[in-house]
Amino acid sequence: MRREIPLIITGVVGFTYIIQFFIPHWPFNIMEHMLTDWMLIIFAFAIWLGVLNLMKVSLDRISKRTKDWPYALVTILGFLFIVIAGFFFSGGRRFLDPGTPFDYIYQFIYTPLSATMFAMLAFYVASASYRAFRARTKEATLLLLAAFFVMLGRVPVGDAMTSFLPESVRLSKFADWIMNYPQTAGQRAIMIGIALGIVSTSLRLILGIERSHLGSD
Amino acid sequence: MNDLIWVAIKFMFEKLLRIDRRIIFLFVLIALIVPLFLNISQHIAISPEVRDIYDSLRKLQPGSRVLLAFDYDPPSAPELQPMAVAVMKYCFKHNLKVIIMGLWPQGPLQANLAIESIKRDKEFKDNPPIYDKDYVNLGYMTGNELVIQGMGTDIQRTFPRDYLGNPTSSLSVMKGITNFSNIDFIFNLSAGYPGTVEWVLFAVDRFHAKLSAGNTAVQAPQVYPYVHSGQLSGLAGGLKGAAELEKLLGFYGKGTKFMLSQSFAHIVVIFFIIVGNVAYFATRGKKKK
Amino acid sequence: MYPTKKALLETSKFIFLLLSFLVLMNVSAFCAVPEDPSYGAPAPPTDLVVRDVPNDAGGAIILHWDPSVDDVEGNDKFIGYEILRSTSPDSGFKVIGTATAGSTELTDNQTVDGKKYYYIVRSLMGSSIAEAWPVGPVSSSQQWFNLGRINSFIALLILSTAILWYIHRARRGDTLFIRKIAGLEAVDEAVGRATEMGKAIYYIPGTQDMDNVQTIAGVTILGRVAKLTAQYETPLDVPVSRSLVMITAREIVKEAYLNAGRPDAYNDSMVHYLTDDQFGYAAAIDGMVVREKPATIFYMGAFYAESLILAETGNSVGAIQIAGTAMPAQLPFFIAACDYTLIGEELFAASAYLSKEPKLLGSLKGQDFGKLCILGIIIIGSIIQTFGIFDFTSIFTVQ
Amino acid sequence: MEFGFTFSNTLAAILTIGIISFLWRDNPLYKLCEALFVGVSAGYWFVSLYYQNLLPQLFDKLGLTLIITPHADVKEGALQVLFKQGRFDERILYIFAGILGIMMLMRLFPNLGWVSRWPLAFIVGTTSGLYFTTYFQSNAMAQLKSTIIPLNSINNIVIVVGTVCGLIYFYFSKEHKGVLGGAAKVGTWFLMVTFGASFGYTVMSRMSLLIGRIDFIFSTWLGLVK
Repeated sequence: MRREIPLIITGVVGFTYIIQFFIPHWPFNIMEHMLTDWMLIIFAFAIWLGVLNLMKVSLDRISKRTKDWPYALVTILGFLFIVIAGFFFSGGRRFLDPGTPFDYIYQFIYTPLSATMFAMLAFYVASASYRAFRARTKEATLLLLAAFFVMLGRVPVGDAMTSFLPESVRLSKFADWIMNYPQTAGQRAIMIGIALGIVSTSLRLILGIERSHLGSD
Repeated sequence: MNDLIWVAIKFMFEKLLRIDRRIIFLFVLIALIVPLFLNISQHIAISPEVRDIYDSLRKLQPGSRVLLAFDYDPPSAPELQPMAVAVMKYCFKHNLKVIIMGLWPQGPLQANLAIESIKRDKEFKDNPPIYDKDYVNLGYMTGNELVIQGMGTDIQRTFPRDYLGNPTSSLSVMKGITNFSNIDFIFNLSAGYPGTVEWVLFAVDRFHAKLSAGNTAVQAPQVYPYVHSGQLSGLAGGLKGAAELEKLLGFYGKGTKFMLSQSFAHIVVIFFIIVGNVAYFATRGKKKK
Repeated sequence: MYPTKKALLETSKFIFLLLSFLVLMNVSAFCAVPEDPSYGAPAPPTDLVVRDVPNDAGGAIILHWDPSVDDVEGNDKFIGYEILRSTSPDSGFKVIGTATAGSTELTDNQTVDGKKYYYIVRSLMGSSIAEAWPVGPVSSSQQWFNLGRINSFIALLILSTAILWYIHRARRGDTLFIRKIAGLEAVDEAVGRATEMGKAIYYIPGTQDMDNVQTIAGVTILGRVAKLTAQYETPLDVPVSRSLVMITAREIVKEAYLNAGRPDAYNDSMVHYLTDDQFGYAAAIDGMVVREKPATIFYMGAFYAESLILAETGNSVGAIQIAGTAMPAQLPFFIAACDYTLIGEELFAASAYLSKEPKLLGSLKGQDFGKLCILGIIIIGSIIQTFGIFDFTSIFTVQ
Repeated sequence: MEFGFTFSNTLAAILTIGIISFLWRDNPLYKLCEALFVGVSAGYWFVSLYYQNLLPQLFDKLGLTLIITPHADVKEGALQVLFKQGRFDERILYIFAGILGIMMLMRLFPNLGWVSRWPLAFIVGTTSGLYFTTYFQSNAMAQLKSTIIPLNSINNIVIVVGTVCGLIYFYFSKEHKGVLGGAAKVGTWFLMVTFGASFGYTVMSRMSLLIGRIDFIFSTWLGLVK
């Protein structure tokens, strides 16, 4: 029973979605909406699990006084800080309005941290280019060449370097061509392949052929 | 003697290959900071995909309704914010009504930042955009692509209230708008999921809306097949796309300003790729010998 | 000073315009007869066609008209169209929507199924209007099948049948050939190396939730890796960014250790949650990698921008890295910074190849059948299009 | 957003520099920023998901919000409709979503853990059903359609040949030998050009992001660049 009921749920819900795609008639049209809302609700519950786990891991670190335990305390305090500000001092559901404490934390703590994390990628890109991008094989050489032309073609410098050529064959035009033709073709092969892969995985899940995600009894 | 030179070169390159990556980081940092203080004008070539956006915008009559979908958060703002500002300025200047919404919770906040900056702009000081006359902000809605699907049937039911809590039906900009068939143009600013792909799949493929998009450069390559198939009419990719839009629409801003740093950065990366490969082949060639 | 000839001409032209405008306003108020377009009332739109929106859940009627002759580019006075609706052909028309100049279509989705409606579309130019005759009656209804999607329906039916048939064959014991996948051959070797070095293996199942098929494929491959680590007694660490993934991954690792006969070696802390946030997650793993220097790192699943941070840091501590993702934007980094990379669909093929499970092998063969069909269609279709025999592409229109 | 050397901007700048300092090496400031980031981001999503998801989708629809506090913005939920007007409102079905959500939390009790498979199964079913059709339609059918083009120009031939050969690379049923091997080889070339182009675009994107942070430090915070 512990496995059968989940399999039935997956099958019924999956089929409902497929049916509504082809049959627009009531009641399938409203079921899709409702089931999607339900999924979002379950997701919202699931974050509790994650948060509780994070708290448990951090508290463990503190109680066992492992190396760097004070940082675990910072994590907990940071969490409590924004949660308390969000729930009790930011006007309830208008919590994202400009001027609330939640918005302040968002703008001056969360944003710089997350944006800088993202921006760090610029350094890693440069370093990866240097250390990992080698023309070892014909394929790698092609990857490098394409990257080279696109990178130069997408900044004004590329055109300045090829300014002796007629306008229509300058680097920026060549980069545009790579994007529009060979790149589009390769991208398309990937997209079609992925789409077929998704169809077959979904089919297996819905029919209960694939059940590894449910684990064992 | 010859061998000695080889050994020396090999030693040098091997040293170079094991170069501390912090030196690379430093080069990148310098390449980005220095140009901010320089003032060199660059010629920006216009790509056909960006011209498509411009052509679509130019065809719109005054009073047309433009939907701006803000599907990004602050980390992607450097690329997308300049596009948002340029398109909004064009709309306000040509009296196009702007409807703002977001599938990312932070999107409508970015829209507010863009409007704030437009209000500070000299060009709009005398004639600042007015809420509910020139634009409305419907805010964020959960549900990802299902929000788009809902809008295809009824926008006002999908967004019952605007960002400020006013009923959508009471807004003058929203008058007569039921679904995408009353929207003349959609411009989607996207940094991932949900974003341009979902807008294409739902708004264009299912409801035949007219859609252009501004994307982060990371996402742009995946979207090109849709431009080519005609599902998407126009695409601006990354900072270059932003600079092109600024040039075509006639509002120079951060997109153009940052292009110089961008150029320097690309040159640094290309330089490192070349050096890395030269060093790699030099040391490998020696090994073979 | 007296007026020049030109000024006189301009003034008289203005007065003439004003007069004719006033006259036309009066005339158009009584009957909407199209008049000289440059001066007065606009021409009405023509050939209004109204019908139920096909293939929908009802509640909507679509209107289509030919634009007014005044609706041309450059005519700034032409504002657009107003759409009026009534339940009677003679009276009670109310404006239900507007459309800007240049548009020829509007969907009225405020209808009650089965009720009869009449529509009028009128042009607006300056302050004058011109109406076309009412058209109707028409009513909306909901349909039992979306005929616009019959092509997808048939294609999906064929594809699904092929997949199921191959799965059936695989279960019956038929050998189904699958070519070697380079990245996968390296899995055993990578686990072996970690064992020799006495260091840990990290397994990163991506940053997306269990609703992502790539995550599911990633977690399937984790089962195989966990089986190997159980046999070799190599420490395994699986940091995850979603609670659901944590639950699933724990189940799978536990089962693998059980099957390998080492349930004692398993404990829940092998799979642990860090944070839902993409970069918070990347930063935390970064720290772990730098501090603990694992021997082998697997990245299997759906990744976004964090891919590069992870792969580069892993590379810098000299770990063997094997990646697999179907995220096109992240593939270049994995290809560049990892030792082996499963490209796109190879990730899905990998779980089949590793487990040799009939269901996975069968569906891979089914997908291959789909690819073969698509290849054939593209080649034949392109030839047909080249010689312009007929519009072959119309068969594949999506709605 | 503020301009200039204010407290808030200084705070943001310190956090920015703290993260960047990791480039030099792992250090206490970075660890502090990292730990803070993990906590704050978990909290950010926790609060956001409650207000933007749980509250409007579940509590408002059922009417639980009104039971706890009277709220002007919230209309009657399904419970009020049921008990006050005695009418069945389909939103009452959302109670199942709540139950599934709570079942998810049963994971916290080891011997009730199996209960959480129900909501998990629900989520897997929903996404499988949704993806099964949408992906096929838009990424297989629509792309197939736009690849069927007359072979009357170099560009069109590039598109068709590239797509066909790329697909052959992803064909797993035959060893890549002979003509098939040749085509698969050409396919990998196209894929590599695609990845190279992707890489170029990504470099562009990442650099732009860093420019954004540097601009924050030098223009917004320090006011050195106009």
